[in-house]
Amino acid sequence: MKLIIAYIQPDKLTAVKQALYEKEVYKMSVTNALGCGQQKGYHETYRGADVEVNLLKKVRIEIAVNSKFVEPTVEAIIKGARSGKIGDGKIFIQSLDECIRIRTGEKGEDAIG
Amino acid sequence: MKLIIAYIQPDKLTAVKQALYEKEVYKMSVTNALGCGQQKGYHETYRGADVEVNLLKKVRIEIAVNSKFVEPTVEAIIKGARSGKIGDGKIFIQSLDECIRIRTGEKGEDAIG
Amino acid sequence: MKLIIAYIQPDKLTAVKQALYEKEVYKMSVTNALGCGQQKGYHETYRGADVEVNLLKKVRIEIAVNSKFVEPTVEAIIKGARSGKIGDGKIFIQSLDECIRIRTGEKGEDAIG
Amino acid sequence: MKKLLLTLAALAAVVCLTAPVHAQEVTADVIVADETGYAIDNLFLFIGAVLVIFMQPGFAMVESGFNSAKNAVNILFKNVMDLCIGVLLYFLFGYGIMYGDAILGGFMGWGGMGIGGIASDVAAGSLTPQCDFLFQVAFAATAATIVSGAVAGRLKFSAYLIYSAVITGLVYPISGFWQWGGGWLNGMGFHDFAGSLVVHAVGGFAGLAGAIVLGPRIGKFGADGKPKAMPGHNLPLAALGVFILWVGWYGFNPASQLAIVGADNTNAVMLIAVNTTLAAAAGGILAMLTTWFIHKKPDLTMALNGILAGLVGITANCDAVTNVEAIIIGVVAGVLVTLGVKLLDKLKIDDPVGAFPVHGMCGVWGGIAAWIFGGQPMLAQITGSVVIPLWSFVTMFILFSILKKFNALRVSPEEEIRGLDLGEHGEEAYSGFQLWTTQ
Amino acid sequence: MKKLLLTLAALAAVVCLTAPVHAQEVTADVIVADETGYAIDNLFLFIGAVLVIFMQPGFAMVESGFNSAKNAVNILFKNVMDLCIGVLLYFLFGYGIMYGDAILGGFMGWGGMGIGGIASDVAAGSLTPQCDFLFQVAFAATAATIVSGAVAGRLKFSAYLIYSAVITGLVYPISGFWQWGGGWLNGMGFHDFAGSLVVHAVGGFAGLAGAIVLGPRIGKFGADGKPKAMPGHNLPLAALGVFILWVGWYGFNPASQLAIVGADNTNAVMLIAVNTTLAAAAGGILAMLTTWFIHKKPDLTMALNGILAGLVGITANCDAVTNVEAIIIGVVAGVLVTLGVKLLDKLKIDDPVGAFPVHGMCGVWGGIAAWIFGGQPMLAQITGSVVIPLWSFVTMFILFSILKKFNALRVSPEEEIRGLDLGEHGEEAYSGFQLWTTQ
Amino acid sequence: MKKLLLTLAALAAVVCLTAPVHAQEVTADVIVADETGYAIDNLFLFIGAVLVIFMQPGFAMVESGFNSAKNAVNILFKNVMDLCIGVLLYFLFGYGIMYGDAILGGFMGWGGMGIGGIASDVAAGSLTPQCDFLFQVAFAATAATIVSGAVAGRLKFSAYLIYSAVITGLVYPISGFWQWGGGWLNGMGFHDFAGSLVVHAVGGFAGLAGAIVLGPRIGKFGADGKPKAMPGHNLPLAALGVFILWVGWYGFNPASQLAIVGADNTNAVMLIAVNTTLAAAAGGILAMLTTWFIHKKPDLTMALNGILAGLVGITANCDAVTNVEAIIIGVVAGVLVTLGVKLLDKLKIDDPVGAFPVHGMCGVWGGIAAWIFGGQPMLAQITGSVVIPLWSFVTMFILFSILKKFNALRVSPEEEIRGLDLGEHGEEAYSGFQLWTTQ
Ligand SMILES: Nc1ncnc2c1ncn2[C@@H]1O[C@H](COP(=O)(O)OP(=O)(O)O)[C@@H](O)[C@H]1O
Ligand SMILES: Nc1ncnc2c1ncn2[C@@H]1O[C@H](COP(=O)(O)OP(=O)(O)O)[C@@H](O)[C@H]1O
Ligand SMILES: Nc1ncnc2c1ncn2[C@@H]1O[C@H](COP(=O)(O)OP(=O)(O)O)[C@@H](O)[C@H]1O
Repeated sequence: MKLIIAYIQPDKLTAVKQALYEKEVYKMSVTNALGCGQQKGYHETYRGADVEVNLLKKVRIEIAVNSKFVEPTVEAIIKGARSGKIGDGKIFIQSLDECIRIRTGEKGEDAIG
Repeated sequence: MKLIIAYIQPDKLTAVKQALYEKEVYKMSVTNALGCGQQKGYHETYRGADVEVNLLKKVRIEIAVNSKFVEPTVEAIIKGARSGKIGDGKIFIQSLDECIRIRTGEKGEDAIG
Repeated sequence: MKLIIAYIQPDKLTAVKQALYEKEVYKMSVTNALGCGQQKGYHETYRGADVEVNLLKKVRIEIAVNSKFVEPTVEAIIKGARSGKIGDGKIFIQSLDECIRIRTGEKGEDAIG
Repeated sequence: MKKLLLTLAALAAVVCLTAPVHAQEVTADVIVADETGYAIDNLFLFIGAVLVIFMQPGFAMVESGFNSAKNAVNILFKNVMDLCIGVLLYFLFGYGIMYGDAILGGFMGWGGMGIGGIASDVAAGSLTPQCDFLFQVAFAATAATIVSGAVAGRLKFSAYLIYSAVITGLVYPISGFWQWGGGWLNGMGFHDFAGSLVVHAVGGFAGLAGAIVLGPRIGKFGADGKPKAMPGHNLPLAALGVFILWVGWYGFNPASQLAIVGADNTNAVMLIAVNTTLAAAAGGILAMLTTWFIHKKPDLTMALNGILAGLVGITANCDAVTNVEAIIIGVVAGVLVTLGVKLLDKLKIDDPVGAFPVHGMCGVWGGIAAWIFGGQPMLAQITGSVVIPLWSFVTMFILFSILKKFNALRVSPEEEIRGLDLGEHGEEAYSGFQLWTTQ
Repeated sequence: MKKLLLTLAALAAVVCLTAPVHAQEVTADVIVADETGYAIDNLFLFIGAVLVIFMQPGFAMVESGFNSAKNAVNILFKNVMDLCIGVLLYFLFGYGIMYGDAILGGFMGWGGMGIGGIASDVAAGSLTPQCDFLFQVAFAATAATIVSGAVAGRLKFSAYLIYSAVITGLVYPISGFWQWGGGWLNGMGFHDFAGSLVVHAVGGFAGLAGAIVLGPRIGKFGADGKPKAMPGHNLPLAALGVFILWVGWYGFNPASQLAIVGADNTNAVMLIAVNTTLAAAAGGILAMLTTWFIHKKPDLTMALNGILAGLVGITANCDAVTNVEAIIIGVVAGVLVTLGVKLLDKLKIDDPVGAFPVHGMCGVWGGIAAWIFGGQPMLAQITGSVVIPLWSFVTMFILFSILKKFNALRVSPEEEIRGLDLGEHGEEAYSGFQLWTTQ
Repeated sequence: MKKLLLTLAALAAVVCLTAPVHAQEVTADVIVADETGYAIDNLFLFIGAVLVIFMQPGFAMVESGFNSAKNAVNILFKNVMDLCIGVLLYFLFGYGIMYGDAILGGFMGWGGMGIGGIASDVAAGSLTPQCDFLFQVAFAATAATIVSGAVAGRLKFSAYLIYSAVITGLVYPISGFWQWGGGWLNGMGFHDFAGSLVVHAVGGFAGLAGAIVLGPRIGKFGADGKPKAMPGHNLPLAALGVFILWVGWYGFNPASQLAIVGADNTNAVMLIAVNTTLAAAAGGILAMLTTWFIHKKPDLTMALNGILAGLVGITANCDAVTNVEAIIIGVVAGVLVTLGVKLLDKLKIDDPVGAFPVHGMCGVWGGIAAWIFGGQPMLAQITGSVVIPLWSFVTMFILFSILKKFNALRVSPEEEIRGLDLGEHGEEAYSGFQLWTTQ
């Protein structure tokens, strides 16, 4: 089992969800995040003074999947999130030791989906 | 050492905290999250138009524990969070390579508690 | 590759970012979190009634790094975040199996920076 | 577009068949005696009415600001609807009951439905019935809206609609008749200038009844019985609300002189306005100091309550006291409200916005102060300050108990925890904002 | 400091060279006929003007509250600027067009730039030109500001500035001249007391034109054509806005009597005020009930729209109907607005705040109701209720289409998704708050 | 309940022992000369006072909206308290100093504590002392509340209470006496119609003194000395505040005519109202354009400041200029305020809401404009426009420096970073909302 973490542009979330659904990945958790990456941030002015925004708004998606789903999940995320511009984001994959469904107590691969 | 991630219903947080305290797990970190799972979401209307809410409000708990605490922690979470209804949530367990207490520089099992 | 998670005091974020920049760690993701730890929380009053605040505001930083960067990153975080007072926070280190840059599809160590 | 016009036509047809149940004619063939004075005094009351109606958003902002975000839509909606329902019910029944001729042995009045039953001359100090109604309905809506704060976070929306109809259509007008309609309290010599009792205590004690029958919100009192704070979600809104109420009070009190033409009236109006200002200021300062002293930190929400307390306290007697006495009345009200909040916590009664300490307790204080400082007859003041609150408390206790009996009073615990906004209205107050779903 | 003073001096120099293009003299050497009545009536209109200007924040709060947080700065800014631009443009051209002597065969009026062109006597019922201007400019700004809600979330800021200038400087004054300036509609006997048509329908239909030319916001209609809800981000603000509008309407309608001295005027003003109140209340209740019935849950935003609908509906006829008829007019308006919102959804027109159902449809309803209940001539009422909306719709459709042609109308899809606040102003409405960036 | 009554009784007892320090009698046995005119003029001033008091929430909303969420409770509380304290201190000392007989060689006045010292006739244009006080205290509170914005985010709450007492009880009344109390500036022929200098510049320069003595907020200026933006947390509130201030200004300026009866007065009031409107609009537009030009994006907060700048600029001279001149004055003010904000950034003075550019600089501009356009004597205008700001700046600089000396001025850096709301009040403005704790 793997835990996939993806940081994407906020406005791509709908597209990513759509792409995941097509690959039959229905479960995920989403949080707001601020990201600092190659996309250097930008300068704004507020009342004539400078605002340096270098933490940009991103969305963090966390998906636990069975091993055979890793490939399609990653593909789906890329498909939904890629625009080719800096700031598209990253995907991180970690191994997951155990997964438990609170409602039933099921464990492991059965619990994930 | 393990890192336990749990997604639970927001209104169960107090009960989960209570159950963890009873098992002498005092440390945790909590974030807001939106979840998409078996609980399919619901439809609302706003001014007569449809709102499809399929990202539901969840709470994400992250707890780093020593190996011997994994069992009790999971039990406590289940005890506090289970209602038997769809949407109760999931627990994910990952291995944790290292833990450092910033204040003292302590490392490993000593730093966790 | 490693995934470093750090919980720090919110007002230390700027200092930590600064310290990381000095070590040439430019990429990171930040979320708001509530933390429960040794710092026991505090009591406030609102309209004469008690408010027990035991989930304190923290900032969660997530940084994916190549193995040789683990040491400097941890040092930088400690340098920026340590005040010596309870509540300074924790650093957790996990192994990271894979990292993918969405924009280019690059993988592994190349994708991280 | 066609469909729209069809709908329009259909509706118009239905409407035309509905015969007016009650017709008013604005006859102007009276000989003009003092048209100028008439214009001024009616204008004055009109301005007063507008200011009192402006108090409605004041209450709405205070009450929603002092409660949690998950119930904000519900409270706002209740505040909007008690005004709408209040206007119609007071038009249909309330006004006739409050200002009609005595019936049922002087228990209440009756002057017919609508506004037509009462006539007016053209002279300074004389009000057109329409203007009089406008001013009075604004007061009725004030009494009604006080309660929504005390029962916030758990009362069903439909129960509140029923409550609103009963208080503005029946309960408020009846005790109002006793005093302002020329009933027995007025006969006794009871003096309640602008309604510390008639308006505020009626609302405050109705709120107390509601809070008691409902019981506290889940989580308000710990397992050990200790009160837990459930902080308001938007204090800027609450502060705005209090400022608006302060401003609106310049309609509430000064315009209750009912005329400004004539040096006596002019002078009285201005004295009243200044006394109102002084009491508000004193109430705010004292509530701040009292809380600061007890809890070591100055608490904005208590200071805001203190201002309102001062305003309620001066309402019954603002025409009869000196400036310095007004300050003293405000000082007492500011202390009183702070102690009142603590008292309710002791008694395990959950009144989320302090509606009872502010409007109930300080309303009574206003009536008593009219005796102490205002030189009004002791017996009458005490009678009025006991009977009116009692009337409101008892009738509302019965109403809420009946609703409880039929399980129509309180939302389910699940809904309460999730918030009434989603449960009752399927709507969030702050869509898109990230709220801590639990703390 | 020195630099500052230099700048100041430089500016002053520039300014002094600019000769006043149009001078007003407030001559007071007229023989005082009825100074008291003059004072009262002007005071009355002044108060009315202030209340109508107070409607501006009402609109701003409703419109920003009913839209998403990412566009809040943009909507607020538009609301602020349509007032500022409206004041100047109406001063320069609008007032002269609307209240000058007929030119172009009665198509419009012209009385010169600024206020100077129109004189006044000192007598009850006579207004100083300055006071008259103040009252009229407040109305012009109201018509203008209605549109910002309908085009929210996608219209460019600069396009809105152009629109504001055109409507307050040209379009509104021309149709205003037809009716209130003594033009042909007035000659026909068309009765629009305070502007259901002249003000609200002009705004509402201009909004409709804007919404149609712009097309819906991204995401408003699903791939299947089903309307999707895009919930407002701050309903407390929206509710506050509606309360403020209700209060402001006491300037809009009663002060449109234009005088309060004289028993007839006094009585009329008060009848108008009560009718306004009753219609608002009835509109709110009916919109709530209708939505409750259709969607099984009472919806705050529709109830708020219902209140506004009742207010708009009564505006044309509030002087000519009885209290009970006012209630009926409100009832119809409350139902109408609910159906109107659904109608737009059916027609795939995206009007985020319901500006067209409220101001457009109920504006027309107000004109028709003046015939049905107010006993005004049918032909004139129907003509006015068709021609004025048409005038506004067509001219504004053309304006928006031209802007579209030049690609100056709508922001880019990227900017729309990210929000106009960052795109157009580089500013966030709620800096520091965590917003769900997507839902 | 028993406990409550006991408390009540005890308090009442205490209160009864407190003899009124100062008694007022509202004697009405003067022969009624012109009761109608008396009523109208007092009503007019009363309305003016209510509108000016309504400016308080305007300031509170602007200032809290323009600052960060973590300090919102603190700013609101300061705004609430400067009104409460201002009312009492101005009652006790300020009014007597400002409108009493000259003492100390004309340095200040003294008419006794409270309101009693000044009598009135019953006639048009004559005000009851109570009404006069109400109007004046509203102005005093305005001067006081301006400062809270300039010192936001770092000034201790207790220091602010002290400041409030000193300015409303002493500093403002003294310079006020020089001009409006009949002192030497008035004698010189200095013309400051409604208080560009007497009120706004006093507040603005006091704010400047505070900002200088306090030093900038942590993080306002980077290591390189470059100013960093610290964006306001709630621009809808700020916009609402500015709209409210605009509305309140219709009390501030027109009512400063002090009478409306008499054609001259009526005409003057209306001219003033229109001039006020035009200057506000022009200020808003110009500030928008200037910022747009300099920073390439239209900035809402600067446009809002521009409106206020126009309003402040026209305040001294609104009775003496034509409509077109009013526009020019607004235009200059709108540019001035934009440059002023940049100037402060250059000088490394941190004034979070632009209180000095708006009220200080444009206040001075108003005084100068009364010479340039209003035909007032140059020498007197320059003297007044220099002396009053200086008086306020110097006295307040001393006061803030003394507080600093005793370490009673500024909160600790830790508290500043965490926010004054938690540090000083243990209360959050937006409990339950998730705020980015750092950016
Ligand atoms: N090494 C990293 N550790 C943690 N988060 C990262 C890392 N690299 C990128 N991110 C996240 O991904 C987002 C996009 O990365 P960025 O470098 O801007 O885009 P791109 O990969 O297209 O060059 C960042 O804003 C940040 O949230
Ligand atoms: N595979 C997964 N990856 C990430 N988050 C998940 C996953 N499965 C469930 N979750 C989280 O757990 C929550 C509850 O899951 P759900 O399937 O609705 O409940 P249940 O497990 O009781 O059927 C989801 O809303 C989501 O936040
Ligand atoms: N075992 C843990 N699991 C998850 N989060 C933790 C753990 N220990 C600490 N934290 C996070 O770190 C923060 C600081 O920890 P705390 O114990 O208060 O400080 P210190 O390490 O200085 O004693 C906590 O508020 C919490 O967010």
